[in-house]
Amino acid sequence: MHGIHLTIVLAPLAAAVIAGLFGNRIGRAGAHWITILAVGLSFVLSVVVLKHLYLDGGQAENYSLYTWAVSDGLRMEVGFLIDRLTVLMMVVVTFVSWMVHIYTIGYMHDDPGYQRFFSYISLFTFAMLMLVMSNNFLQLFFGWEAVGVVSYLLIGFWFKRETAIFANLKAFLVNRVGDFGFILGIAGVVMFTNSLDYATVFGSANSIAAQSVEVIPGSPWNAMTMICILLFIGAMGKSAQAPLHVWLPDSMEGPTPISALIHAATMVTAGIFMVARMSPLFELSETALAVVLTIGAFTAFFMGLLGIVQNDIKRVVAYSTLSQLGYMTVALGVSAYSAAIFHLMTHAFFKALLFLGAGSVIIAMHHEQDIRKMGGLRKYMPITYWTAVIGTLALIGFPGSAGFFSKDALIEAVKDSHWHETDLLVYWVAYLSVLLGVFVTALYSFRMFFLVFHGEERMDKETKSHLHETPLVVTAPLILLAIPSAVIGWFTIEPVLFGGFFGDAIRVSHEHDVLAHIGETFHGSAAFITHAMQGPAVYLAFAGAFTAWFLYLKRPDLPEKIASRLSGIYSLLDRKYYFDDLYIKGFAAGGREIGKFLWKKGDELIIDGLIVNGTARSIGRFAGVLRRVQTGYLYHYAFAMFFGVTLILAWLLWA
Amino acid sequence: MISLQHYLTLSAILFALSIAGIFVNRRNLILLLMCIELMLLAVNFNFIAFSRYLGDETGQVFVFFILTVAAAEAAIGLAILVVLFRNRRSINVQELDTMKG
Amino acid sequence: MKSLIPDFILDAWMSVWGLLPPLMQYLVETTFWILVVMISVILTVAFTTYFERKVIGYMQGRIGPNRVGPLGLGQPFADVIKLLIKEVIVPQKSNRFLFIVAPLLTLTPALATWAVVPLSDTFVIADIDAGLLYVLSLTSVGVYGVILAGWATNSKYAFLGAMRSAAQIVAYEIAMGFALVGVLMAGGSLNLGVITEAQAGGFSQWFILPLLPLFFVYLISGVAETNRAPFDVAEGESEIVAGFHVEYSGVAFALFFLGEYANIILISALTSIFFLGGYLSPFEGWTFLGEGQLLSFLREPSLAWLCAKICFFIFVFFWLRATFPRYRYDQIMRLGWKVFIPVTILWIVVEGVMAWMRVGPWENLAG
Amino acid sequence: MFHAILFYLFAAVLVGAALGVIFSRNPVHGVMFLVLAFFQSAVLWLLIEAEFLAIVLVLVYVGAVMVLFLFVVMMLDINVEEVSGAFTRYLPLGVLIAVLMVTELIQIIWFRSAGELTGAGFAATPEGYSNTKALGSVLYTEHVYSFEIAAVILLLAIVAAITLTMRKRPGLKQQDISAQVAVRAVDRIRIVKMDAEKPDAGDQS
Repeated sequence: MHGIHLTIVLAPLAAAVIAGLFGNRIGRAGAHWITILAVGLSFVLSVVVLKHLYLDGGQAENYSLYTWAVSDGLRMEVGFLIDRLTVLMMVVVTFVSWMVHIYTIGYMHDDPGYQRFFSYISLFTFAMLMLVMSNNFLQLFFGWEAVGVVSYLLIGFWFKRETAIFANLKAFLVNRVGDFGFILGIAGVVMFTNSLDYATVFGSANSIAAQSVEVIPGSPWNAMTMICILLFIGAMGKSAQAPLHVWLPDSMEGPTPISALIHAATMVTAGIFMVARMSPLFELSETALAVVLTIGAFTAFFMGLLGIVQNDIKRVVAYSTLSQLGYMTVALGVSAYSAAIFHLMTHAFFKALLFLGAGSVIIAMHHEQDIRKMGGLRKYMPITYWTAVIGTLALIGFPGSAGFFSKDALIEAVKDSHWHETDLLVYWVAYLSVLLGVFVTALYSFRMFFLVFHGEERMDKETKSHLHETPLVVTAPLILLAIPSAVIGWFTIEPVLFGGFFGDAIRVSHEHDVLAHIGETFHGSAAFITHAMQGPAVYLAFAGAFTAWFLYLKRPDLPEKIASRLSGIYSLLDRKYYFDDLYIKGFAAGGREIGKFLWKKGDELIIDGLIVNGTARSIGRFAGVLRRVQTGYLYHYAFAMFFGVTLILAWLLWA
Repeated sequence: MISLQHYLTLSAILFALSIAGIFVNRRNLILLLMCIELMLLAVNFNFIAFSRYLGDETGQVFVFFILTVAAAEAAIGLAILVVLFRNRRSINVQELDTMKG
Repeated sequence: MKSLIPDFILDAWMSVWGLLPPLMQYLVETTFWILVVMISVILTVAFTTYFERKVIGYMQGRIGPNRVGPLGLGQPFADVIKLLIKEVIVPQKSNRFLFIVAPLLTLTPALATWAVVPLSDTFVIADIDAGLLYVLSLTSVGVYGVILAGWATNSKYAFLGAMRSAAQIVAYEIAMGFALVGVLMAGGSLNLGVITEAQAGGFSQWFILPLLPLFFVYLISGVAETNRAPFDVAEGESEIVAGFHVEYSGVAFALFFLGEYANIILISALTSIFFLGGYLSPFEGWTFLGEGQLLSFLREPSLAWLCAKICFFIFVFFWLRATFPRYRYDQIMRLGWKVFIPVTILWIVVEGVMAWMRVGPWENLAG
Repeated sequence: MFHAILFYLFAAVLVGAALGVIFSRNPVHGVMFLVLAFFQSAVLWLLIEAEFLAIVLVLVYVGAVMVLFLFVVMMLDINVEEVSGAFTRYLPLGVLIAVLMVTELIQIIWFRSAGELTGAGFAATPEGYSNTKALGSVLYTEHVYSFEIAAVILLLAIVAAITLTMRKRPGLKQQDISAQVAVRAVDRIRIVKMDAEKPDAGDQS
């Protein structure tokens, strides 16, 4: 099995190296063949591992491959922890990645950086696999940063575009904030356990929870709360939770396959995965869970609202991603880790599908991304249209679709969560956010859907004359992704959520175990649908879809009027709650001002002027005086030396 | 009875004499070199006397290395001297002031 | 001995001797033996001059000295007397003190070295551990006489000769030293007596066999050290008249002469000790010739063996002189620096390998 | 007693020789005095049974270093008068510092450390002790790396001294042995093959 694990990880790396370093040698076809084969191999092997663990009842494996360094008892290792949580992520990552690889052939067809692109996404696959397969914090951090680097490279893939450079820098900087928290969290773990290994750390979780730290003197904090919140700050950065979400919409500057792979399906879910992986720690800190829940709820609802006013097709999907990530975080907050991972999985499929669908539209529209200039594409692009239907339905949680199962289970979990007993404020904030979020989701999803595929054709003549369905390499992944988007929920909800699929991989304390509570009334997928029809969520989704139909197909003049009537709210949404302004004009500009002050006054005046040059000048003056002592005659020096020795001796003797 | 102090005193006298020599013969480079050799000899005296006094051979090993280094120093010093003389026709220290600022 | 000296004289001597303090006894005894060795060496020198003239005479088809005494045996004494009564001329612009001291400086080290030479298995004046180093350091001191003589004379010929000689001696001393490194590796000691004993066991055990190249290097370096033909460019009659001793006459010249021949004998003795087992008999352990009294003395180590070996090497010195033309100066230097030193270093490496493989004198090497 | 007499005798000569080194007008005399000083030192070292170093001192210094000095002194045509001008001007200063230093050092040696060093004789060596052997066993075990470095330093000195003083004199005739040995007949003589001269038909007419 170890060989298989290693192959899964290293095949994409090898392909990335070959495609990256010898791209010109092997040509465009060579680059895409080698990477696609490598990632395909990874996928197939991941499925083998899944089968081994799930169907054959194999044991989870935790082993270290290589000890990189041992410092003061702290072992820094490279190792794999392959349990069901990991293997699920592996399958999702490799599958989506594989689809994206294939899709890229069509999407990037004319791009000069073709080989480079394949190298990057293959490298990304490697990094992501390292992240999910790690059995220790160090390797987790490596994968964490590696995916960040590749994300940075890919957002700025078209590095001649100024906006792309701005976006990748923004992503990089915002992620630094999160990573700062993350590495502090890891440092906290090391401080309390002197180990980086998951198993060791989880084993001593209770002892951490029993300790407290005083960062600010006089106010002791629970050590576990501090560690968990710090780790979650890392997750916020990577999974784009408010207020560290600002980079994700801008990252749409990157090529669409990247948006699908990295900024929807895999990398941004790393934070979710990480928190789920750390469930033994988070379970021990009520406060940390409350923070997670609140942040998630906020992101889920308010980021969804932003989606309504966006006009860029990819940005709409991006905001929906933010919102869905918020949903997952909410699930984490109510200790329904399995539900979070389940939603992560289904989301990976349908969001990748939606992105790739958007990409397909963009290809057809000759890289026009504004949905106001589209419309009525249904008859030109039937395959894209139908896959988009499936994706949108899955996203809004239409009964029976993959998204329905995950989202509805999630909402159920929030509704029944233990917060009802412990903290009503948090409970209602979270519950209302996810419920209203359903409406919002349906609204923006169908707004986009209708504007793109239905209604009048608003594009110009030139574009219109060229409209046609995209080639097979583009549509095939759409179809392949549409299938799981439609049906995977039906088959997997039972084992994943209620069948104890994850086993020991996720640890939930008994009083938090909301899923077990729901599981008692679960009687199969069909019954689940029936049950869900009695709740408000489905109707809210329908209401949202209806509203979208009414506003954008029936009365297309209404949105304008509403916008002008509610101009305050509209501009608030349009400016994305002024987060960007706050960051750019506030933090960044303020930072620049501070830097400028330190540069002018601190560096130039004090350090350069006073200390460095001042020292030099005073030494120069002093030396000018001393110079007269230096005659250049050897015997003068010898005389001084011996005279000095004699004096020292005399002082020692007679003083 | 000859004791450690006798040897140390002899060494001190030798050392002081070599210092006086450096001052007195301050213009002749060769004599300067010879005075330095004499100084090293005084140092060696101390090493050997202490080595024998303490019954530890390390001091004598040190003398061995001093002899080695002094031999190297003399060879290079004299080579420099010869080149110097060849170029300037003089070994008067007072005239060797091209580096004087 | 007993039979030669009457008992009462011996008794009287012993009682007087017993009265002396032990330190005085030691001083007297040592001085006595030093005198014995010195006088024998000087006498040997005298007869060596005669020997040289005879040998070269015969090699050149002449008879050699034959007028003074029977077979000309009185010739050395006649020469000595002649030199002693001649006037010592000191050149006017010379450095008078150094001019006088220089010949003494050549002779002294040559004689002083004999202190550590084991003349038989029981007799050596000073049995010191660093004997080999002592030999090396004293031979290196010998160069002072030559240099000072040349410089003090204040003559161009003398000075040139001195410089040549000094450079030559210094050059060959290195090869010599390296050759001796080989010897001390084989002997495992710096003590000449121990080195000699290490060659015990008959001819086959002598160091000349495993150290043959070093033997030749040492012998030839010895010839060069003593400024003998064919390395006698320091004197070089045809070029610089007589080299460093061009202005010397009378007793001063006699001292130089003495020093040169003393050095010849010394080099011969040292060569015998280092490579031919010194006072050891070549027939040691050859019992198959019979255990008889008659032949047993041939198997015993004795002074006679050493003398025989010394005589042989002295003969070699003269033989060389009569046979070879003089080297050119640059050839001498080339031979010393570029041939002998590499050869010795190489052979030291070979010796290291031999010691590692436990062959030759290292058969019984422990560890 | 006997040792003491020898010590004072040789020490006196040593100090005398050192004075000679300093005050001799003639550098050659200075060198000879220095040689004498080294000899005396060697004897003094022998007195405290440091025989190996004593002999090495003679071998290295007297046998090699001082010969080098002598060479240089003799071959450089140093104007003795010029160099030892202003000789006496600095004499008082030099003597003052020397006297001061000796006074101080003697104070330290004899009075300051009286408690620890009074009558500090030298430890008697055990029976069968060989200074050479003891030194060797320390040198080649504990200090073997230092020993290697010393060897490298000497090599460096050789190279440095040669490179400093080496110069190519124009017009100096030198033998190149390898070129002589490697010479071949073809290099010395060129045999030219040519047809015999035929009387030209035109000439006859």
